[in-house]
Amino acid sequence: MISLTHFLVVSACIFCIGLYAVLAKRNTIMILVGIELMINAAILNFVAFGKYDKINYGGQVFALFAIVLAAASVAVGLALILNVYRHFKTINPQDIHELKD
Amino acid sequence: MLLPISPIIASILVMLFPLVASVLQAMLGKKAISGNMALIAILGSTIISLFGVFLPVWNSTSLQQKWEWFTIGDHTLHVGILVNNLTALMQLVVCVIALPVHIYSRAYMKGDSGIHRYWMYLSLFCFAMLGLTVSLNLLQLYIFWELVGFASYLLIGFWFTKETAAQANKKAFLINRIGDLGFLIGIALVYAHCGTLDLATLFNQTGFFKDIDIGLISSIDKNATWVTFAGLAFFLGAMAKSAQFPLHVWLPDAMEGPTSVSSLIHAATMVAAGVFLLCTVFPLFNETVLLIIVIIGTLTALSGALFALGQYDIKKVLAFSTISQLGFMMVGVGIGAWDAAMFHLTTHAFFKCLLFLCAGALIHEMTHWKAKAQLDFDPKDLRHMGGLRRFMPKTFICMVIASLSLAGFPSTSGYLSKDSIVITAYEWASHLGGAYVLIPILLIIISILTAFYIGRLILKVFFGSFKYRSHIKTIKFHEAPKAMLIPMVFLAAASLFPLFGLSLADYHSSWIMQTLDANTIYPTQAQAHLFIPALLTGGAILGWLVGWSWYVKKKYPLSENNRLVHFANKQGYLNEFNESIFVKGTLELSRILYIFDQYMVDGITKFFSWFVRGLSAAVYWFDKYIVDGLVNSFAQATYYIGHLVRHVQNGQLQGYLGFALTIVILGILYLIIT
Amino acid sequence: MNVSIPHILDQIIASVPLFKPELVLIIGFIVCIFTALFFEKRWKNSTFIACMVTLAFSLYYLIDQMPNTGTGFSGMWLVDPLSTYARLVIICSTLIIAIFLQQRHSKKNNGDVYSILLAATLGMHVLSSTSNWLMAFIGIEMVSIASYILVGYFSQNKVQSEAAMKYVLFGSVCAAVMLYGLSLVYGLTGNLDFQSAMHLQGLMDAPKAIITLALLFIFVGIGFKLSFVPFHVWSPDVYQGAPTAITAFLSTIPKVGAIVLFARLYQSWTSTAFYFSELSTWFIIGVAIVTMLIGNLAALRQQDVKRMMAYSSIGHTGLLLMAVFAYQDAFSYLLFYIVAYVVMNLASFIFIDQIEQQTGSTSLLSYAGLGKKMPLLFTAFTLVAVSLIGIPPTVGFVAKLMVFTSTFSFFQSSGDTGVLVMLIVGALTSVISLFFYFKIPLYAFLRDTDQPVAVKKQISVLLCIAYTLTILVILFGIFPNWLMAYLSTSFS
Amino acid sequence: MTIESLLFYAFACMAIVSALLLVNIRNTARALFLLFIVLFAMAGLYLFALADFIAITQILVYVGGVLILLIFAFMLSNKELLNDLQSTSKHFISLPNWQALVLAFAFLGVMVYSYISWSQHMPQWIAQSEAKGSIILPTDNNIKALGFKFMTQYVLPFEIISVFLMMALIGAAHVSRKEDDI
Amino acid sequence: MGLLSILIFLPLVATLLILAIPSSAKATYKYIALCFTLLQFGISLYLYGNFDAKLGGIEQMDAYQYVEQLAWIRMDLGTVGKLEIDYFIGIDGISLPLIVLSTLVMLMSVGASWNIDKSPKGYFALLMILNMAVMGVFSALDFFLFYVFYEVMLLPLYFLIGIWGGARREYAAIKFFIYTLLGSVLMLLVIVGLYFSVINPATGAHTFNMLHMMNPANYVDGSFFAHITNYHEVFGIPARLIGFIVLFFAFAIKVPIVPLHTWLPDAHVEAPTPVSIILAGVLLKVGGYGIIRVCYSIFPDIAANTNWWLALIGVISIVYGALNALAQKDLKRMIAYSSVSHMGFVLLGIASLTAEGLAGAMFQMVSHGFLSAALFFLVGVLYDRVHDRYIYNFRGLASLMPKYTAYVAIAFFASLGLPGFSAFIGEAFVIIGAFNAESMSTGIPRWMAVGGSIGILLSAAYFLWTLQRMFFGQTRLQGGQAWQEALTDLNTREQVVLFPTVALALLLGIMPSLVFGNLNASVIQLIDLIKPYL
Repeated sequence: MISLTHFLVVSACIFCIGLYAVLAKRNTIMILVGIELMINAAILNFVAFGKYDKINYGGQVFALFAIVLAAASVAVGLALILNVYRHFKTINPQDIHELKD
Repeated sequence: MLLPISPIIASILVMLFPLVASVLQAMLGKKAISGNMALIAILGSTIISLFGVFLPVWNSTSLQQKWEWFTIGDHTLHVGILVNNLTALMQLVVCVIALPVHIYSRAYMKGDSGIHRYWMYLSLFCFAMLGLTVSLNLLQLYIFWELVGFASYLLIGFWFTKETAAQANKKAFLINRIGDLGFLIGIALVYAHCGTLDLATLFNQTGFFKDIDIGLISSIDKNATWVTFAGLAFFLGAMAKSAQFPLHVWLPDAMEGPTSVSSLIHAATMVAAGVFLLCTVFPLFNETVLLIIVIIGTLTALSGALFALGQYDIKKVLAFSTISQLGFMMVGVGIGAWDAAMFHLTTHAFFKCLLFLCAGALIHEMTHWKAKAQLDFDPKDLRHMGGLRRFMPKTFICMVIASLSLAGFPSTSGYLSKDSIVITAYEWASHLGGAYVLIPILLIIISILTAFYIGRLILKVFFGSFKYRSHIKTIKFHEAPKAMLIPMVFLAAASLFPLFGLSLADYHSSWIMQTLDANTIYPTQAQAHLFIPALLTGGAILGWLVGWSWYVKKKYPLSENNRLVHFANKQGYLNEFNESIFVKGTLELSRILYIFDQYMVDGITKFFSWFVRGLSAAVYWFDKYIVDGLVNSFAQATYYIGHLVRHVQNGQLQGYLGFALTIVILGILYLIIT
Repeated sequence: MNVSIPHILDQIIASVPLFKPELVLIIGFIVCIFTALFFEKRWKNSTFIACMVTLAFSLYYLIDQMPNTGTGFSGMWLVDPLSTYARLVIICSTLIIAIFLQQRHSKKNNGDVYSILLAATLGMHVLSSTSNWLMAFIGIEMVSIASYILVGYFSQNKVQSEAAMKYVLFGSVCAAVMLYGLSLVYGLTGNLDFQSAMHLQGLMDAPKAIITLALLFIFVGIGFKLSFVPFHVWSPDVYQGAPTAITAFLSTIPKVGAIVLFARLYQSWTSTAFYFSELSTWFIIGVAIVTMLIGNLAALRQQDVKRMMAYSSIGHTGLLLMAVFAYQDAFSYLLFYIVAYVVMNLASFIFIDQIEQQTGSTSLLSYAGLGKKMPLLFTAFTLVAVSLIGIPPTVGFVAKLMVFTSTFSFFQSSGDTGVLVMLIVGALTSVISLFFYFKIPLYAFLRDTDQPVAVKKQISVLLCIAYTLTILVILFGIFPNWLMAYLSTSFS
Repeated sequence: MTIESLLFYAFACMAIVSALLLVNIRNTARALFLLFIVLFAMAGLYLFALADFIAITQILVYVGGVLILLIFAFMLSNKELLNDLQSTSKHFISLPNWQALVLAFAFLGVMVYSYISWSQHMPQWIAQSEAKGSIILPTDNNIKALGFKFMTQYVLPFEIISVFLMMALIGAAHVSRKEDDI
Repeated sequence: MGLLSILIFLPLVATLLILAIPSSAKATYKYIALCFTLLQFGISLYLYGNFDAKLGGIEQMDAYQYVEQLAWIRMDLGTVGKLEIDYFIGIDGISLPLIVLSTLVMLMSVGASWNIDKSPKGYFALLMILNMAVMGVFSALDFFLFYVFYEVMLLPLYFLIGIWGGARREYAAIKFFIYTLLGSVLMLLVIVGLYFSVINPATGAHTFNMLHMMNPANYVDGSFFAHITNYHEVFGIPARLIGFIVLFFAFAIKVPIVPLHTWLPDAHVEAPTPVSIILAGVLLKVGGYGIIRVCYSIFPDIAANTNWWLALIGVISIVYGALNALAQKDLKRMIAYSSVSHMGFVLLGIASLTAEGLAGAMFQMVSHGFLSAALFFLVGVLYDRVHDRYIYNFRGLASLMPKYTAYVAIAFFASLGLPGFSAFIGEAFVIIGAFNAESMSTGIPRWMAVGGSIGILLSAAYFLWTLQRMFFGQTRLQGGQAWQEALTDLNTREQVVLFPTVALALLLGIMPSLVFGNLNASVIQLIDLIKPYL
């Protein structure tokens, strides 16, 4: 039997890696990838906890919804990134700073 | 009852006539240049004052009437009229002085472009001064008190295009303001402790001033600190108005006004208001305050006399003389002989007014002559005059009478009143003993000095020879016109003793002294009545002789040549030498003191005004850069923080994320650790 | 499967009446997609009309539903007066936004925008009428993604696409973090209904470290939606970059849903005296203070009106948080503040847009001297600005007063110094806000310009709406009880 | 150590290591390939939590949908971009951005610390579920249960998510249209 | 609708009328404004004439006159309780003189606005709104209502200064606004606090009614501003003290006191003449009125304990303002600083807590109201002609403009407290009251009274200096011949505006009972309210 903590630690690792990708990568698509990693970490948590929730299936249901939501947001995000590329000819977030104080 | 109206109504009428005249003239503006209105008003006032107020009231009855003015809290203030010996006398004096001055002014001010203002101001002044005399309420008194100051301001600055006049009236008003503050503080203290400002309630001035211990004031501990302060505050008020040292600096400058104004306001009436005030609130003073009054009075008298010695401007001599005489009156109040002070006030009003009017006549003629002769000199300067008695004999006679009166020559009114002060001072001093004796001694010296400087003036102006003799043949020098001479003659007559009493020498028998008669606690000393007048008269004559030899015979001791001649001619060399050293020393002292006065006392005034200006500039700097600067820098700091906040907003997406998440992790760490 | 299926289905069908307005929205959404596909080419405004009709029907059913309260769909759907009124506000403002979009972006092929708008409205409805984390998260994501799309929808230029990109990435990260936090909360409680006793019990038992982590992660997501500090950074860029109509949308409606959700959450979480309750309380106080300060201070230096309004709405978020903080069981003034806020913001964005149409710029500098040319517009704009500052006799003042009032009553009963500091900061920041709000009349009336601006005289529907809103701002300012009586009678 | 835990560790290691590689690699194409591995490994981990349907969905939706979408997007954003990104990758592994690294480690530290502190003190509801036996067993028919739940208890979110997906679809389609369409 | 309401809302009608009339008929605006202000003045005189001077007011509801009370806002806030806001207006002896003053000053300012030609529509509309707010502030008895009117005053002023002002108008306008708003938002917090501390004894609900706030019996036990027993403390300071200080701060900005005065010179200098008139004539009075009506009446216990400090601030303001005025080279700035000094007397008088001081302070407010209005008008006359106010640029104006000089001299002397004019009564009674304070043991030492009287001296200094510098001497002007021609004497309109103020100054100086009569009962009432705490 794998203890909950195992799952949690793995999810923490994945989450932080995703976080690092979000913060450090100089490529917008990679930022999206990082977000996907973070969402996956959360899903891992949900399913890990969901094992104990047979009555409501809350964890697994939430995990499923999360996957769908993540997919949709990736779709929209990619569309917008493509849009940005059309205007800026780059997807490096550091070069996209028309709007600032 | 000489007039079918009560003295209260009469005294109100006396006040109102000039007010109506003033308002009418203000409304008419330039159309009212004749001064008839003012003249009629003051004539009416004089008549009513004499027959309707003075005669019924004097030595017989005392009346008061009050009307509710307004209520503050539980206290109701009244306005009212108080007619008693003191106020009726004062009112009459003002009227009687004002009338000749009005007549005189018609000639003197003729042709001035601002004459309509002159009459308006003059009437305003008369109203204020007459109102001041009969006020029942201290606050009411204060109002008139300031109003006379205001009228004086207007009149000093009558020729406002003259820079010096504009400066002088400002100075006069400001220095008077200092005194006014004192007065106001005094009022406030009295109000705070007695709850009323009604003179009748305070001092119970129903009849004579003798019963000073009947009113509300009797229930007060006279040695309380506040009484001292209140007394000093009132005295401060009187000091400024009556030009007491060191607040006298405004008076010589005030001579920038027309001479007729100087005679009325700055010699006879307004400046005496301080003395009048002190007499009115006399019961309030305790020993300490009275002593201070004496000291200041003596100091003023001395300094005034000394300064008068060295002046060349005829009006300034008279101005310092006024200061000196006011000092005498103050001493009179201070020693408790306020009756003597009032007496001197009355006599002084006549002869000093006359002196000024004569001086005015001289200046008037000098100016005219100067204009005709197309010369350029200061018509007020003594050094340009001389030998004028031949051209203006009537003026000469009038002026001599006034001068004798000032010098305290027997048979003049001045002799009586001055003696009364000096003798009483002597009695007072001998009663107290010790260093107090210094006061009468000083007073005697001052009297002699007075005789000397007024003699100097007369001699310089009327004797000797006219400086511009060469011109005199082509252009005639006139006697003063009739309109000016009549008032002068009238005043000259009033400067002689008969007006005040039948006795030539005994001031006690004069009617003013008999009626007012302050209760003095010290015994009279018969011998003083003898030797002091003798001393004074003798001194005066001596002074004139010296003056004669110096100014008429041109044996001026300071001139190198003449002194050698003296040295050769006189046997009593030592005597002469001593005298010249003494006299010269006095003169030198006078000069030095005048310089001191100009540069120190007046300098202090100037320094003070400079200091206040500097302070105000500094305060403004502080306000602009520190107070406001603080506000502005606070605003700027807010702005700058706003700027700092914007640093986060650098447009970098990952920067934003990093910022937000850093805060989150810091928050988590903080919360976990605590 | 111990519960019989027919029974459950009966329950679901019984719940449907509570869901009617949303049902209308869903149907309208589909209709809009079809009209956009098939009729848009022939009849330009067909989608718009469909959208309006949908909203109108939804509004009708909402009003119809007014007295009803209850829960449905196995506790997923919660209808109470708060949610009803919040949805009312949402629908009404969506109507205005729809008109705004139609007026501004009526070119062909833009029909889809209305269906997205309707979807967003649905998302907000979900947010405002649920106490279930699953629904809440779906609602948040729905609103977020609809907003991303709306911002990037027109993408006419660089800034718009940049704004959309920043928005989507920042939002997704925040959503991911929140999701992670939700997973932890789920782990702690085993229950997704944050009002349920089991949920609270789980939170009470949890150790400090993990609960801190979970709660703060959740607040990240909500913070993004409400744009309070430090999750406000996206909003100036996005507000500035987005088309004005969309900015008007962003600054008002999503906040309504989010604040209602947050209010419910806060209410249930602070009903106990455990660590997580204190944490929430301190969090909200601290964040409210910092948000008010930062929002108003940063706005001082702005030269772009839209950007300035972004900071202004950040500042108002602080006040909204204060309202939430003081929200105990009477939320009428929370709603009042929301209404006031929505009315003011919509009006000001319409004004900004109108000026932008005339001058082609949203820079404050371009406002110089316009006051004389458009006196009515700028007078109204100034009145709205006055209301935003919170000066009587405007609705902004009454709203602020009520927030202060309720916060003060809280302070008086608790004596907590932090609350007092919050009050004082709230008061002081409204002074600071004066500086930047009054730049508008300052430039418009007090400055003169060299360049003559040709102003076209036109009466547009939008302006009429804006003027109506301005009148409302004043009317509700003088007679707040007209609105308040309406809001509160149904609660008592 | 049972086979189960060994497998778990293997999947966990695979996920973490490839995720690490993923974020440190320069080449985007390779990174996306690594993502595939990560997601696959994650799906494996879900299985250990007895969430078989989730695992399948993960592979279907993510690997079959999202990843393909990402690669498409990557391809669509034209060739210059590809070259641009590749040309900068002088090194196989890029140097980390230290602030991001610090932040990520801080988060990791806090999370791991709190999980470990939590492990002594598992939530009551889990214990109650264990006691009541209401935990999912490997033998349970998860898919059926889920399907039932979706149509009953979770019918509302299910409905709404359909609208949501539709909206996302339309929106994404609209936004990614070519410029000349707009 | 009572007379008082008509008085308040007449200007609103005027505003609507002005807005309704198209700009082509812009000449009518000023006549409309004039008509309405005249009407208002008439109403205020009627109020004055029918005022029962025996009724005290202050905290006694039934002693107020022309009272109107309507339920305005009733809101149920759940646990917070019911919000009870009334449209509650009425006047007592404190507000009556100020209302009459305000209508007069408004009339003057309309008279001074005759030559406004820069968008007159907006100008007169704003002026009328300001007018309404001012009337409202002086008659409101509900704190909420008071606050609403108080704030509404700001906006028109901001625009009046900002649009029709001088060169640095933006700075001045925003500075004015910020200062006042800073005070008022903090005041809002105290209002809220008071609201929670006070209940209406009749209904048991919390209330904004100021009169209820003045009665200690209405305070809820243990509430934030509860009376002496079991009071709250914030940072170790009693809550009531804080409340008092905050309210005082808000009103002190308006008065203004040093060091919160710096908005005043800027606002005055930049404001157009009519606005300066209103600022000096009415708005500063709002501060003094607020201190009496709000600070002192609601917090009598604190007032009795803090009056030493207040008096000190008053004295500092007097001397500091006067010194600043002395240093000014801009005529308008000088008068602005003189306002600071003169309003210091108001504070000193109020702080003296004696009937004399309080009545003097009220009198000083009234007197300063129209005198400063006259002064600013006179500056405006000069500025209209040559667009310069620099004192050193003028010399010997008396020969050139004799009537003008006469008015200036009268106004100056009246302001510097020449007896016979109204300012004297005010200042003298403030000083007397301050002296009296020691006898009444209200805690004001005498040196403060003396310090205050130094202000009288200094005021004479700067006024006389200006008079001498600008008007006396030989005519010498910076602008040469052009100025000489431009500087014509007063015209009829200007005289019509000026004469009544001068006459009034004289009238009130001679018959102060015109003001004191109606004031006295209220002042005694206020003293009685405070006395128990001394």
